[in-house]
Amino acid sequence: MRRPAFTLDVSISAAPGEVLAVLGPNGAGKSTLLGVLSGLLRPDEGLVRVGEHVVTDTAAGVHVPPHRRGVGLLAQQALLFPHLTARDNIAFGPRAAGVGRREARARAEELLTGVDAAALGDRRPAQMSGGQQQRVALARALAPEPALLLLDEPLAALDVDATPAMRALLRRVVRDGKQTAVLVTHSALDALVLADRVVVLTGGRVVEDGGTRDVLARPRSAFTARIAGLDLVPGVCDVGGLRTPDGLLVSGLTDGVDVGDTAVAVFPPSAVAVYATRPDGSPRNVLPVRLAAIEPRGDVVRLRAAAPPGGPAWVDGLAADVTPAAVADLGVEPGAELWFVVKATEVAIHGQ
Amino acid sequence: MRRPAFTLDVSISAAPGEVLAVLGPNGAGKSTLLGVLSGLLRPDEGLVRVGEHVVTDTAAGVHVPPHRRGVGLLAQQALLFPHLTARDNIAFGPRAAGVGRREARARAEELLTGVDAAALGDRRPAQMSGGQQQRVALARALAPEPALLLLDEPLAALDVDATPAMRALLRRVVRDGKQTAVLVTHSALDALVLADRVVVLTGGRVVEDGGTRDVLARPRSAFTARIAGLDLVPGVCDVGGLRTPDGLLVSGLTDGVDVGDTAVAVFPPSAVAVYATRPDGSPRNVLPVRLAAIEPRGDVVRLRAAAPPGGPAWVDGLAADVTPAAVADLGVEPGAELWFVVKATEVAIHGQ
Amino acid sequence: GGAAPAETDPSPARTLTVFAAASLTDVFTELETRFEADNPGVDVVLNYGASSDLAQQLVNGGPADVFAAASASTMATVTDAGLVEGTPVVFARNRLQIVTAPGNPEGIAGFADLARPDLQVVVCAPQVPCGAAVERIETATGITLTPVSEEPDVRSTLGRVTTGNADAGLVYVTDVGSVGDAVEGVDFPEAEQAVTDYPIGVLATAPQPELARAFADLVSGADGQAVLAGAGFVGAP
Amino acid sequence: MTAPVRTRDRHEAAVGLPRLLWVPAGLAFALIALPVVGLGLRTDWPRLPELLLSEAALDALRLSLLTASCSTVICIVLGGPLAVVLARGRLPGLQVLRSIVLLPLVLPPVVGGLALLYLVGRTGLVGQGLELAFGITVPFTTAAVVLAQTFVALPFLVVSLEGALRTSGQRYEAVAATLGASPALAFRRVTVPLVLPGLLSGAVLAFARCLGEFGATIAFAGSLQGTTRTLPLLVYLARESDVDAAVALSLLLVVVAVVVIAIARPRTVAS
Amino acid sequence: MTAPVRTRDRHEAAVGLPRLLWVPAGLAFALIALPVVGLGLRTDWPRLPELLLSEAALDALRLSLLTASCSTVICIVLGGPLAVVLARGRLPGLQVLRSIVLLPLVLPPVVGGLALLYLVGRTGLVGQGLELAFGITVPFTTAAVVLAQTFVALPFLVVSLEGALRTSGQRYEAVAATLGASPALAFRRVTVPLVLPGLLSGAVLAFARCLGEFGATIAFAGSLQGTTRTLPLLVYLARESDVDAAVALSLLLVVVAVVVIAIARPRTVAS
Ligand SMILES: Nc1ncnc2c1ncn2[C@@H]1O[C@H](COP(=O)(O)OP(=O)(O)OP(=O)(O)O)[C@@H](O)[C@H]1O
Ligand SMILES: Nc1ncnc2c1ncn2[C@@H]1O[C@H](COP(=O)(O)OP(=O)(O)OP(=O)(O)O)[C@@H](O)[C@H]1O
Ligand SMILES: [Mg+2]
Ligand SMILES: [Mg+2]
Repeated sequence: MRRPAFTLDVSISAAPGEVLAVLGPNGAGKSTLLGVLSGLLRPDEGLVRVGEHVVTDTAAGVHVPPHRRGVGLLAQQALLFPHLTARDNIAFGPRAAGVGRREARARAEELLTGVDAAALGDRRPAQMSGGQQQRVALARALAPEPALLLLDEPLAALDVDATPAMRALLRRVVRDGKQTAVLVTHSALDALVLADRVVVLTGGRVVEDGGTRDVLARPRSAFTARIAGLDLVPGVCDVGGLRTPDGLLVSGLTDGVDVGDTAVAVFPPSAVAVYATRPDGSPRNVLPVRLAAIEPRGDVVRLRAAAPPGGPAWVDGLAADVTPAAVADLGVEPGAELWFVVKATEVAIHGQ
Repeated sequence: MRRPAFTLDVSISAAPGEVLAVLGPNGAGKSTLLGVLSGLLRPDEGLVRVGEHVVTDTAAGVHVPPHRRGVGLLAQQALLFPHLTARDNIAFGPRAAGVGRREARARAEELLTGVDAAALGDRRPAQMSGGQQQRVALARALAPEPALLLLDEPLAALDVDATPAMRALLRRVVRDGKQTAVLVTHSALDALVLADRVVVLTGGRVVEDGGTRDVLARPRSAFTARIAGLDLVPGVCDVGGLRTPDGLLVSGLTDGVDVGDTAVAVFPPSAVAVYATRPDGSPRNVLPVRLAAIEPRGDVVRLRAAAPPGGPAWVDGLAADVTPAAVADLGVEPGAELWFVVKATEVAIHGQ
Repeated sequence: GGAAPAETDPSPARTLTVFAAASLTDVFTELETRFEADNPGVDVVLNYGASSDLAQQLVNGGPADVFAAASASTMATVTDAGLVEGTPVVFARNRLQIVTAPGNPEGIAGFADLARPDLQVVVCAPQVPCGAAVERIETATGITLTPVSEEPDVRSTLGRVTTGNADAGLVYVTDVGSVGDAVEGVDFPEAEQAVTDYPIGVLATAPQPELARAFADLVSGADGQAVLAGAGFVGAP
Repeated sequence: MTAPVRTRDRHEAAVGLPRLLWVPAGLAFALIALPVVGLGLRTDWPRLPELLLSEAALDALRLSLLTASCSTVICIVLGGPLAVVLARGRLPGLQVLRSIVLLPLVLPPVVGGLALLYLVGRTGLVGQGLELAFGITVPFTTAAVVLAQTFVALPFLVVSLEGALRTSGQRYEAVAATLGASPALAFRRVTVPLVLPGLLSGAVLAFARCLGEFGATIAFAGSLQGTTRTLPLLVYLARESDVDAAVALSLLLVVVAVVVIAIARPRTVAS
Repeated sequence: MTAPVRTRDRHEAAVGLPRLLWVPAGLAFALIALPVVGLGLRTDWPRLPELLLSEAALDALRLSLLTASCSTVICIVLGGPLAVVLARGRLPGLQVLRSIVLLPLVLPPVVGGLALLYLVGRTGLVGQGLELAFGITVPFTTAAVVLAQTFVALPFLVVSLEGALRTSGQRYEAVAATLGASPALAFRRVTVPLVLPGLLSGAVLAFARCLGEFGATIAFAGSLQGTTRTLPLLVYLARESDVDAAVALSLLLVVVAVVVIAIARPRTVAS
C-alpha cells in the first residue's frame, strides 16, 4: 500500500477467535490497515485472507467487495446514517444479512441497552451528543456479528463511566462470541483487557508483535514503552549494562542479550528518584535532565524530562513518578534542571 | 436551553485568564454549553457575557454573531476545511483577523511544529489520519488567539506520544497567553494539568464546581469520583459514618458534616482489600460484591464491582486496586462473589 | 378529440385528420364544426402548426387525410414526396398590408415610406412565405427596407406593432383583421404583385379518402369561401 | 454530522449572510418576477374565467398535467439510474457520456422534435421497426408527447441528481458495505434516502420543463386537441387569434406550476 | 471528512453499483443519444462545409457564443447570490420565492419573451422609463438577446446551486465564524470553494440553456442577422425552407455545446 510519503508494509495474522490489538502513533497506518482488511482500500500489492477465503490478492487480481467478506468495520469516524434513527442504524446490518424486521429490531434494542443508550433508540444522529453517537456506532458494528470484526478506536469519546462498561461489552462480544477481532487503540488498558496479541505499527511497519503482556511488559520501542507507561533508553548491549549512542553506560540487568547487540534499557517511572542537585550514593544511573512537564496522576505526580542544554537527546520523554510531597520539597517548575536517578537493579536490558 | 428530553440549565463563570474544565458524562450538555457560549446556538433563556460585553441576552434580545464575540471554538468534530491544506486551515483564523498572508503562514508553520505536524503543511484533510486531523484542528483553534477559547475534547484521538506534548502546548498557550479557556474533557489528568477550576455537568445541570484539586480530591458525585479514580458511596451522615439508602453503615471520618445531612463516603481503590471469603478483623467496612471486570493498570490490577444478587445497588462500580499476585492468589473470574474491605480511617465522609 | 388518428376504424365513428397551417386556425375551427354537423359520426381532428413542420411530419409518415398549407413551396415538399393525390387546389390567397399603430401616427402612406430611416420596421424573414412576398415587392419596386427584425412568422411581426415596439410592419391582411382596433392596416398597390397562395390537397395515403375529398370541397366550395372571406382572405383564383 | 437529512435544530443560530449579497439576489429575483408580474397586469381578468373554462383549455390542462406527470416519472425511473452511473460508475469515456446527456438542453426543441420524428416516425429507424413488430406508431399520440417531454426534461433530472450524488459522496455506502449490505441494498436504503432532496429538486425541474415544453411536442407529436395539444401548444395557437387568451392561458400554466411545486417542495426542505 | 473537494484516493475500492441499474441507465442514455445520432445520419455531409461557413451561419455562431457567455456570467453574478439567499436566508415566505424562481422554466419561452416585451418594450413599464431617462430601447438589440437568455437560464443556475448549498450544509461556515471570519469572508473563502462543483454544473446547465434558447429571444429581441439572430433562430428559419440546412446547423450547435461543456466540465470533477 503506497501513498505519497507513506508506505504501509505489514504482514499480520490473527488466529480464529483471537483478538489482536493494533497500537501505533498517529499516522502509523492503523486505519489504513483496517481499510485494506475490510476491502475499502485496494493495496498496491498484497494478500488478505479471512478464514479459508482469499479476499484480496493483487497478484491474482482478486478483490472481494467489502459486503461479501464477512468483515465488519467500525471506522474512526462514527458516520451513523443520518436519515435513520439509532435503532434503525443498529438494525441495518442484521437486516442486510436477511434477519427479519422484528428480530433485527429486538437485536438493536438489546445492543442499545448494552451500550447504555436505550433511551436514544428513536433519535437521529444529529440529535445525539458525540459520545452517544460513538456508542451507537459501536452497537451498529457489533450487530451483524461478522466473522472478523475491525474496530478503529471504539472507545474514544466515551466518558469514564461508559468506558469500562463498553470495554466489558466488547470483551463479552469478542471473547465469548467466536469472532476474530482487530482492535486499533491508543490505550494500553484496552489492549490488556481485550487483546490476546498486540501489533505495534510505526511509520507503516510492524515494530513489535507478540502476546499482549509480553509486548507491554518488555517494550522494545520507545512508543510501546510510552504506551505501557515505562521508560526506555535505546542503545547497544555492553558489559554490565547498555551503552547509549553518546557513550553513557546505563547499568542494568541484561537478559539474554549479547554484548554488541542493539538493545533497550527499560525501567518503570516509579523506580526513578528525583534530585535537585547531583546526589552521591549507590545508584549507578544518574541522568541530568530538564523538567518538561508536571502531571498529577492520582496518588503520584509524574515528572516528564526533556534533554538539558547540551545533554543527551535520549532522556527526552523519560518520566519519573514521585509523591506530591516530594514535588513540594523539590519546589520545581518546568524548565528546572534536575537529576533522575535509577538503581541498576530496577533496569531491565533486553534485545531489540 | 431546552430540547426534547434534555434541558441545559447552568450558570458558570470564568475569571479572565482562568482555565475552566468542564467534565461530565456523555450527553451531559458539555458541547451544548460551548455552542451557547460561542454563539452557534441560541439559548431559550439566558445571558452570556465575554469580558465586559454581553453577547447573548435573551431577555433583551441580544445575540452577537459568533465571529464578533472574540470567542474561538474547537468543536468535537475536527471539521477541517476540506478544500484547504493543513497550513491554510491554520492560517485561516489569523487571515480573518486581518493578519498579512506571510505572517499568517509563519504563524501556521509555527503551530504546525507545535502540534508535531510540520510535515503535513501541504496535505488536505482527506490525506491525513484521524489523529493528524485532530492536531491540525487544535492548531487552527489556537491560531487566532481569541480572548475566550472553547475546546471540546481537544486531546481525543491523539496517541500517547502526542498527548503529553499537546497538553504542554495547550498549557503554554492558555496559561501563559492571557486567554480565558473552557475545556471539555473526559480526563482527570487534563483537568489537573490544565485547569484552575472544574465544573461537572450531569444531565444538563452543574453538580460540582470548584478548584480543580478540591473537586477531584473530594468528589461529591459518583461521576466525579469515577473521573478522579476514587470510590464513592452516597447516603446520609450518621454517627461514626454514613448510612446508605439500604441501612448499612459505612464507617469513616466525618469532616464538617452534621448527622442527618446528605453526604458521601469517599475512599481510594488502593485502600480496598479483597477477600474471597468474608474476613474477620478490625476493618469495619465489609461489602459483599460480585466481580464485574478485571482491568490491569500498570503495576496494579483494578477489580471492578457490581451489585451481588440481592445485595445493595450502590456497590455497583466500586473499584479495588490490588497487585497481580493477589489476583492470582484469589484465582477469580468475573462473576465471582467477593468481599471488599476498607478500613474506616481510609474513608472520608463529606457533605454534598 | 379522442381516438388516435392512426386508427382506420370502419365503425360509424370516423375520424378525419386535417393538417393545417396555424394561420388558418380560426377559419378551420369554424369549418370543422360545419363539417361535423353535415357528417354525423365524423370527428374532425385538426393539427395546426407551421406549414413547414407539418410538411416534415407528413414526409415522415404523419397519418393525415388533408393538408392545407400556407405556401405553395411547403405543399411542394409534400407533393414531391408523392404523397398527394392529384394536384393540390389553391383555395385562398393572402396579400400583404402595412400595419401601424391605431391612427397611423407616423403617417405611413405607402411601401416607399417604410424605407424612412426614422421608422422601426419589422418584416418576415425571407425563408417564410410572407417574407418571400416582401422580397418580391422589394425586387419589383427597387426599394430595399432596413428592418430592425426579420421575424419567423407573421404573428410575431404583427405582435411587434400591436405591442408598440415597432412603428410599422408588413403582414397579411387577414392578420390585421384578426386583432381589431389594436392596429391600423394600410393598403398599398404593390401588394398585388406578391400574393401568397394557400393550397389544399388530399393525401394519397389518406385513411378516409372520401371524407378527405369532401372536406377539401367544403373548403374550396362556397361555404368555405364565405368563411375565408369573412376572415379577410382573397378568394381562389 | 453531514446530515443532508436532518431536522434543523431550532436553536442553531443562523450563520449570517454577507449583506452585499442581497443586492444581486434582489436584482436576480426582480429579473424573474417582474416580467411575470407584467404578464399579470396585461391580463384581461374579467374574461379569464371564460377563457380558462373553455373545453379546449380544460382538455389541454388535463393533458398537460397527465403527460408532465408521466414524463417526470419516466425521467426519475430512467434518469435516476443514469445519474448514479455517471456519478459513481468507473467507465472510460464517462466524461463524454456526461456531455452527451446535456445535448437536449442545447438542441432547439423544435430540432429535438424533428430528431425524434426522424427516429421514431413511421419512416424512422426505430419507428419502422416498431410498426413492423408491434404495429405501433408513436407520433401524434399522447405517448409521443410524453416521449418528447422526457427527451427534453431528462438532462435536468440527471444533472441535478448527479450533482447531489457527488456532493453527498460515497462514505455512507462504504459503511453500509462493511455492515454486509449488497450494492443493491445500500442503494435502496442509503443512497436513495440521502439524495432524496436532490432527486426531488431534479424532479421539480423536470416537471416544470415538461409543463412548459412546446417545440419538440409540436414538431414530433403534432397539435391535436385532447391527444397532443398541451397547454403551451394551446397558448401558441391562441396567440394566432387572440393574444389576451394566450396570456391568460400562460398564467394558468404559471399557477399550475406554482401549485404543483409548492406541493412537491416542502418535503425537499423538511427532510 | 465530507470533502466535496477532495482528491480521490486511487486506492479507494469502488463501492459497487447494483447491476440492475445499468438497464434503465442505458435506456435513458439511448433516449438522449439516439435522436441526436439519427440527426447525424440525416445530415447531408457533402453540403456541410458550405452551409456552416456561410456568412449567416458564422454570424449566428459568433453571436450565440457571445450572448451565451455574457448571459452565463450574469446568471452567476446575479443567480449565485439568489441561490445563497434561498438556501441560507431566514425569511418568511422563502418557500413562495423559491417557487417563483422556477417560473421561467414553466412559462413557454415565447410567453416569457412576451412578458419581457411587456416589461422592457417601448411601451412597457420599465421600457418607457428607460427610453425617457436614457433614450435606450432594449428590444432588437444584442442586449435584448442576453436579457432573454438570462431570464430563461437563471432558474437552472439558482436551482442547482441551491441544491449544492443545501447538501453541503453550513457546518464549515459555522467553523469559520468561530475562527473570527465575517460572513463575507466565510462566503468567499469557505462557501464558494466548497460549492464550486455545484456552481460549475449550474453554470454549464445555464450556458447550455442559453445556447439553445429560441422562443424568448424571438419574441423579445427579434431576429436580425449579426445583431439578434442566434444559431437557434437561424436553425428555425432555415427549417422553413431547407430542412437539411437546419439539421446541419443544429449539429453545429451540438458540437459547440459539447466542446464548451467538455472544456468546462473537467474542473467540476477534478476539484
Ligand atoms: N488519501 C491519502 N493520501 C495520502 N496520504 C494519506 C491518505 N490517507 C492517509 N494518508 C497518510 O497515511 C498515513 C496512515 O494513515 P492512517 O489513517 O492509517 O493512520 P492511523 O494509524 O490510523 O493514525 P491515527 O492514529 O491518527 O488515526 C498517514 O501518515 C496519513 O497522513
Ligand atoms: N439537535 C438535538 N435535538 C435534540 N437533542 C439533542 C440535540 N443535540 C443534542 N441533543 C441532546 O442534548 C444532550 C446534550 O448533548 P451534548 O452534545 O451537549 O452532550 P455532551 O455533554 O457534549 O456529550 P459527549 O460527551 O457525548 O460529547 C444529549 O442528551 C443529546 O442527546
Ligand atoms: Mg486512524
Ligand atoms: Mg460533546
